[in-house]
Amino acid sequence: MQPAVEFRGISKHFGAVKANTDVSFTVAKGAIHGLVGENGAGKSTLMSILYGYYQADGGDILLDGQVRQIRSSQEAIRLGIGMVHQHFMLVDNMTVLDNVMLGTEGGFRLASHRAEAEAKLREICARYRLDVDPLATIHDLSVGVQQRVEILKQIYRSANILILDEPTAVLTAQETESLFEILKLFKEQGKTIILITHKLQEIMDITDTVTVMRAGRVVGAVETARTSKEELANMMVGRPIENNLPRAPYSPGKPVLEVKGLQLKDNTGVSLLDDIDFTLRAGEIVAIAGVSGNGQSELMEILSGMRLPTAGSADFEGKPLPFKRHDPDGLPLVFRDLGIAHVPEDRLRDGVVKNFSVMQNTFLGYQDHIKGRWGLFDFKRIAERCAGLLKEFDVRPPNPDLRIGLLSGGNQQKVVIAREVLAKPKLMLVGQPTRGVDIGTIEAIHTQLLALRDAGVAILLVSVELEEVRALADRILVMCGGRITGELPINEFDTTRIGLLMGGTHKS
Amino acid sequence: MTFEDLHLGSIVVSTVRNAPVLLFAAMAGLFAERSGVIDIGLEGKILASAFVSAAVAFTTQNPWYGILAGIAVSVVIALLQGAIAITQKGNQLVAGIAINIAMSGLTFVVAQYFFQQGGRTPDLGEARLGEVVLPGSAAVADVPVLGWIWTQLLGGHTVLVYAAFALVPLVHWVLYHTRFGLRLRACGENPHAADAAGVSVERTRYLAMLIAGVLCSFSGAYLAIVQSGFFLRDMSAGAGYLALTAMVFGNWRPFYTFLGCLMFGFFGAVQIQLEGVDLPVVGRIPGALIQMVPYVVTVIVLAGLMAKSVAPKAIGVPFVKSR
Amino acid sequence: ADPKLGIVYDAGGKFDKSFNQSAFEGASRFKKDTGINFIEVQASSDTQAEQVLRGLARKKLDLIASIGFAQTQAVQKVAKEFPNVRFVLIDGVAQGNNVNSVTFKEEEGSYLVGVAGALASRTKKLGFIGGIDIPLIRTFACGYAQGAKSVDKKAEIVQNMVGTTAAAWNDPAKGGELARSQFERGVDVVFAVAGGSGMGTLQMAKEKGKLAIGVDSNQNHLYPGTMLTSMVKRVDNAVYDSFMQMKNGTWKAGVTAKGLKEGGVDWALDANNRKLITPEIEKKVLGARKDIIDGKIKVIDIRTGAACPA
Amino acid sequence: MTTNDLPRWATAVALPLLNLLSALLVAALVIHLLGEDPVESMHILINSAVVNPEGLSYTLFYASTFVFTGLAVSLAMHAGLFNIGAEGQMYLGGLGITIAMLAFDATLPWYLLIPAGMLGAALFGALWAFVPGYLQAKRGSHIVVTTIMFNYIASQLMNFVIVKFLIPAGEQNTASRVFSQAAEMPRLSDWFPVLGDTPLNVSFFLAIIALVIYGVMVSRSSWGYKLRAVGLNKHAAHYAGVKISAMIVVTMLISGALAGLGAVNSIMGSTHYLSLNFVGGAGFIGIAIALMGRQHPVGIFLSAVLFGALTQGGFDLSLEKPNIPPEMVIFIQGLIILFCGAMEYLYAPVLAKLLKGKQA
Ligand SMILES: Nc1ncnc2c1ncn2[C@@H]1O[C@H](COP(=O)(O)OP(=O)(O)OP(=O)(O)O)[C@@H](O)[C@H]1O
Ligand SMILES: Nc1ncnc2c1ncn2[C@@H]1O[C@H](COP(=O)(O)OP(=O)(O)OP(=O)(O)O)[C@@H](O)[C@H]1O
Ligand SMILES: [Mg+2]
Ligand SMILES: [Mg+2]
Repeated sequence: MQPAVEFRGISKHFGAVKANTDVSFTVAKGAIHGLVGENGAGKSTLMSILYGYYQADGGDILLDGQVRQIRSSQEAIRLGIGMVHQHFMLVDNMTVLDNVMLGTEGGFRLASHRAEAEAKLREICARYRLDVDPLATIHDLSVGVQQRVEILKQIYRSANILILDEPTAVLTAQETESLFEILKLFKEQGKTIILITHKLQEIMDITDTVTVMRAGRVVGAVETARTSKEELANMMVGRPIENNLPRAPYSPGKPVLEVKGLQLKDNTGVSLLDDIDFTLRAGEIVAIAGVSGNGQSELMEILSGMRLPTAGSADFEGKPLPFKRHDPDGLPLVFRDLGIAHVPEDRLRDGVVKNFSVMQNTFLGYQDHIKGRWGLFDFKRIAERCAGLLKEFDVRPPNPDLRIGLLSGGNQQKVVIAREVLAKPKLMLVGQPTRGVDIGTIEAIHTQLLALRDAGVAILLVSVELEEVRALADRILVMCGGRITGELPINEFDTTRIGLLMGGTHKS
Repeated sequence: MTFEDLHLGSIVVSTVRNAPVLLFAAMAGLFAERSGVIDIGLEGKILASAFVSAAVAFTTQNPWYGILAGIAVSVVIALLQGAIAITQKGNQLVAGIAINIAMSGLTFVVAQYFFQQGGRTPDLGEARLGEVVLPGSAAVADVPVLGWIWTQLLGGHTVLVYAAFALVPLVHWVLYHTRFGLRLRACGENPHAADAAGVSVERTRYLAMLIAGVLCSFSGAYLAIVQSGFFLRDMSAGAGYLALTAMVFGNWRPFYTFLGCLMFGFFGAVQIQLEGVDLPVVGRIPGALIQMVPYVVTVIVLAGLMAKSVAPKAIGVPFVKSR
Repeated sequence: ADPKLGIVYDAGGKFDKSFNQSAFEGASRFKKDTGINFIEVQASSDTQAEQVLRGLARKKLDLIASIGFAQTQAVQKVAKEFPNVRFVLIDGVAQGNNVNSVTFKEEEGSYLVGVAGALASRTKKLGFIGGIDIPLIRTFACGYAQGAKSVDKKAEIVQNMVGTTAAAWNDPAKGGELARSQFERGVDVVFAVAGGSGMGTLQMAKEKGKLAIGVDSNQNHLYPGTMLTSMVKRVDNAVYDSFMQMKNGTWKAGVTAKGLKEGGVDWALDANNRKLITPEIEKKVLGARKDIIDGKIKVIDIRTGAACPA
Repeated sequence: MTTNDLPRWATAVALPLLNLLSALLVAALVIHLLGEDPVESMHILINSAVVNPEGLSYTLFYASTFVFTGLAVSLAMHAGLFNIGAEGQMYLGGLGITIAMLAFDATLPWYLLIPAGMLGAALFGALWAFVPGYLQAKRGSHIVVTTIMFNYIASQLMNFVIVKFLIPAGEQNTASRVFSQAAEMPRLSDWFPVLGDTPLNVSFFLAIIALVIYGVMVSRSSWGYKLRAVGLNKHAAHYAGVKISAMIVVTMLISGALAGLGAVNSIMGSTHYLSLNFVGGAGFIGIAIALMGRQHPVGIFLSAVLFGALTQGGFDLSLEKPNIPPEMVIFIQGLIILFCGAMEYLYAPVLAKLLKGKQA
């Protein structure tokens, strides 16, 4: 049978960077094909070429055996290619329906086609068991639902080849599962799927074949059934990945953070956090598990001073955290000076200033600590410190003057973590530290966090990845609906039980 | 003169008559900015079209040729702005300001060169647009209230006034109920999403600029051919900036923008009537201070009522394809 | 030898439809009559005024005409530096024994058109539209009001200013709009002292069939039939005379205030408004004119600090 | 448009020069159409703006004001605030000077009087920027709109104040009285007679000092770092502990003070009195300068000098060439902003191709 897609010797460079070098492989019709590789390996670039964003410097793309010139996304769409981007391509202030219709409106007057489109959309939702309200506005929807809208768009356009670039990075286990159900339905209909992910378990679970890329080249193409996670990881990184990182025995010290009756209501009076109580000790990692959107983000924001609670308090080293009355403006600095470091969940929004250089981002939040003579920045010292940091945390490329926006997500994350670690905090708040990060980097980040713990720092970790929770936590708190629904030590780790707690089954 | 002498009717009519200059320009700005292109160059386009339409109307003695020529020039400028913003990916604010400054100088230079009247065109005389007399005006003219409504409020304007008011629902319809409007809004909010959905961001934005050029030209034509009957240097006198203000004030939505324009017109008219009037309590306010009224009111309304205006998210950012 | 002459306009420029333009016309007439050329420059700011005056003085000009009160300080300063160059300052008073300051009694001319306006008005509501609210413009307004009230004590003056920036002199749309608003409030004669903005006023009067009064130069020809008259302020004559005196060697420094008597201001009666000026109006205006010249009527000049009596 | 492929000298020198030349070329074309000799005209322009020492001195005099308004706009821009109100702020700054002078110029010696005037200018400029800043910070009122409104209000207020209170009795000129000699900024021509009798004064050095302080504060101080963080990413700035509201208000205060200080050069350095509309568009030119100078101190300085040169050279041009009205200069200004500011990369592809061709 003809392969659905064939890449023949694709090359692409950006300036001096060779993003793709002589990439060739085929994707069989009706298959789910995995694409894996480190951050910056060239996966997204290759897919962008397939979707018409970039033109390859050399090589051909064949669809159903025919060489095709794909010069724009419009042409790709016409050829039946659909792409779900890692950063959602949705217009925030429009409804689901309008987003789906955009580009395939059907005619000049929307009114005459809207009803039709809505009916079709509802029919699709029913058929694929996608629970989405066509008339909801995007910014009111959770990421998981937004993801579904992206899928809906592709089904609506009856794409035959579906590219998914790290679709599961922001999804919970359940959401991932339901996404995979849909993909399987797709496959049954004979559609072809290319799936990029950093989670090898997902590759094992769902793909038929998998291609591994490294530094712009294809380094392996195998049938999933004939390989293993370890082998894939080895191919990707060029060395085996350690699953069980060494850690000191659990011996928590004195309490660092005591949260007492913390509450948060939004300005319409809806309760976001309710009666949160817990204690965090020196030298332990407490992980908060839960479906995202259940109050974890808000909790982290409050504890880092970015947001004010409506009631309750938190003691840091025995003294209450100085929450202000009305306005959290400036409060994060006060908390940071107390010794609370924070790796924010949304690194691009909160954690870095994209248009600052890497170097300037290495002291975001600590800008008042690096004054030299005259109270001005001592750039020589900063540069030295930065060079050391880039080396120690293996940031690639180790160029301090690059705009950080040009770094891959994983490397941006390394910079943020390095910055917060080097501040020598007493308490570290870490939100989703490895979202969208490749396995090699995950290993590095986990190693850093464990070293911090072993050095006696208290760490509060929020993660939707149970794998990550299992790998790092000493104790697990589960949150649901703004409440803590359960607590268990790591040796009682039990996916089913945690899943139940995450679903709201109360403390047992 | 006393407070009771304020002529409400006259204020309303004056508001209606003054609105088109701002209205056309504000609607033009709306198209440009909802597509993601900042249009601070409204002023320059108004001025250029005012000059060209007056010059051509005078030369041909036909206002319609004037209007057509005004459209052509305004469109050329808008497309130049588009080329800078969309193709060149240059700074849109700079482009707009440059156009305003260049047009302020060029219109004078050219007008002076051709007409030798100090940057003024000769009087248009008969080459102005006539006022529409509604049927039956003569019959109802003397009926109280109704006569006023029929002959002064509704009738007695040029077609451009009706066009300006009809434009508001039309723009609303285009923006929210057509394919083009949907794409336009998407390009202004998240061009990457539009692009990924197969919409050509460039084409949409160029089209928006084209429409902006056409609409803006009416503002200039109204100023020159209807209101004044000639072109005079810098005669736009800040109308472009006020239109922009009305648009920001109206949160980039047609109807609220319309209200913003009317607000300027209304308080402008009130201010005219207040000058030299003995007000209760405060007495007679000096003219210069009375002139502040529309501006002070705008600030108060902005601060008090309509806090937080939300611009289209992608406004002013050149669209560069990448994921 | 022929004298070397220069003229410096202020920010309004020589086409301001107001005193700069009038000065330009006077100088041009002089050139036509004598064949003697003159240098002309526009100074857009007070700093530039000083710069250009000094520049011209260095070129050893014999006489420099500075138009507009904004050049007062500059003239005073540069005149001191160049005692051999002579200056004539229009609309302002500068010290120096090589300076001739020419001011106008705008209030007197305005008084006359006020009389004419009040007589021609049926509603006895008169309009005044000024460019910017400054003493010079207020002087026009006050003289106008005094004249109108002298005809009818109950005559009402509705007064509006176009704006507060330089744009106020170039906003005919606003000038027209103000006139329209005044007409709607019952005004039927309007006096426009607003440069280019006044063009909108005169035109609106024509459109609405109301009467308008022009200013500075004789504007009667613009809209015959609705132009009641014009308050002419003979800046052109002042410049012309000054140049001529220079040529004839009769130029003298000093301060001249040119009123009706000196031919500095007047009302305009010509073929264009002949029909509108009834014999009664003509008689009354000429009577008032004579009384002012004879000193029987004293028109108050508010610039002296006096309050406007009308 | 990528400039990655171009060497630094090309983007920093060659491109701006090409753009400047293009703007002048278009201007030359128009001058030719007006029936004047473009080459001669350009010669006059350049000669009178930079070659002739007196002209250069005027150029730098105008530039001194433009530096201040340019800095005012630039600083606010770093915080993501588009301050269109420099015009009004400078106008009010003039009032600040005037009040200080009317109060003290008979009693204080020059070394106290000049700082007093500067203080007044900064204070009043800051005051006028405070309300828009405060409304933006606390109420989210769009600063573009409020500053435009405040320009109008400033001109009305100043019209009122000057006419009502400041014109000396019996005077025609819409200006305050002339201040005492003690209030005059020392002129550079006192030390360098070659500059001729020009108003270039120590404000020029103040402008340079302001540029240096601005450059150091913005790029080397933690305050400047926070300022830019607010402008680039408010969320990250909040995360970094910046008090955003306070930052906005303070930035606008400083911005307004800088604009206000622009009045020092115009009033205490040249006219020595406050007159109606003395700002004459310097605030708006400040916007163009900030944009063209990329908010970089060197860029601001060069743009300010360029605009100063155009003001001065254009003035002489219209003086010598009767067919070229002063408005021509305004047109050329617009062209330069268009080519150098908005279409900066117009020639980048061509240049890149040329350079590549050479290498290959
Ligand atoms: N627009 C661009 N301009 C310049 N270089 C680019 C661009 N896009 C990608 N690159 C380069 O190409 C390389 C491959 O990037 P790509 O996005 O394809 O990696 P990836 O495999 O998708 O990484 P990740 O797993 O982080 O998503 C990167 O290292 C980067 O340096
Ligand atoms: N304009 C650009 N110039 C140079 N490199 C770029 C550019 N845009 C993206 N890149 C490169 O593309 C790669 C991927 O960038 P992208 O922004 O997609 O991050 P990402 O790896 O997908 O992030 P995440 O961690 O969320 O997966 C990075 O290696 C980055 O260096
Ligand atoms: Mg990628
Ligand atoms: Mg990625």
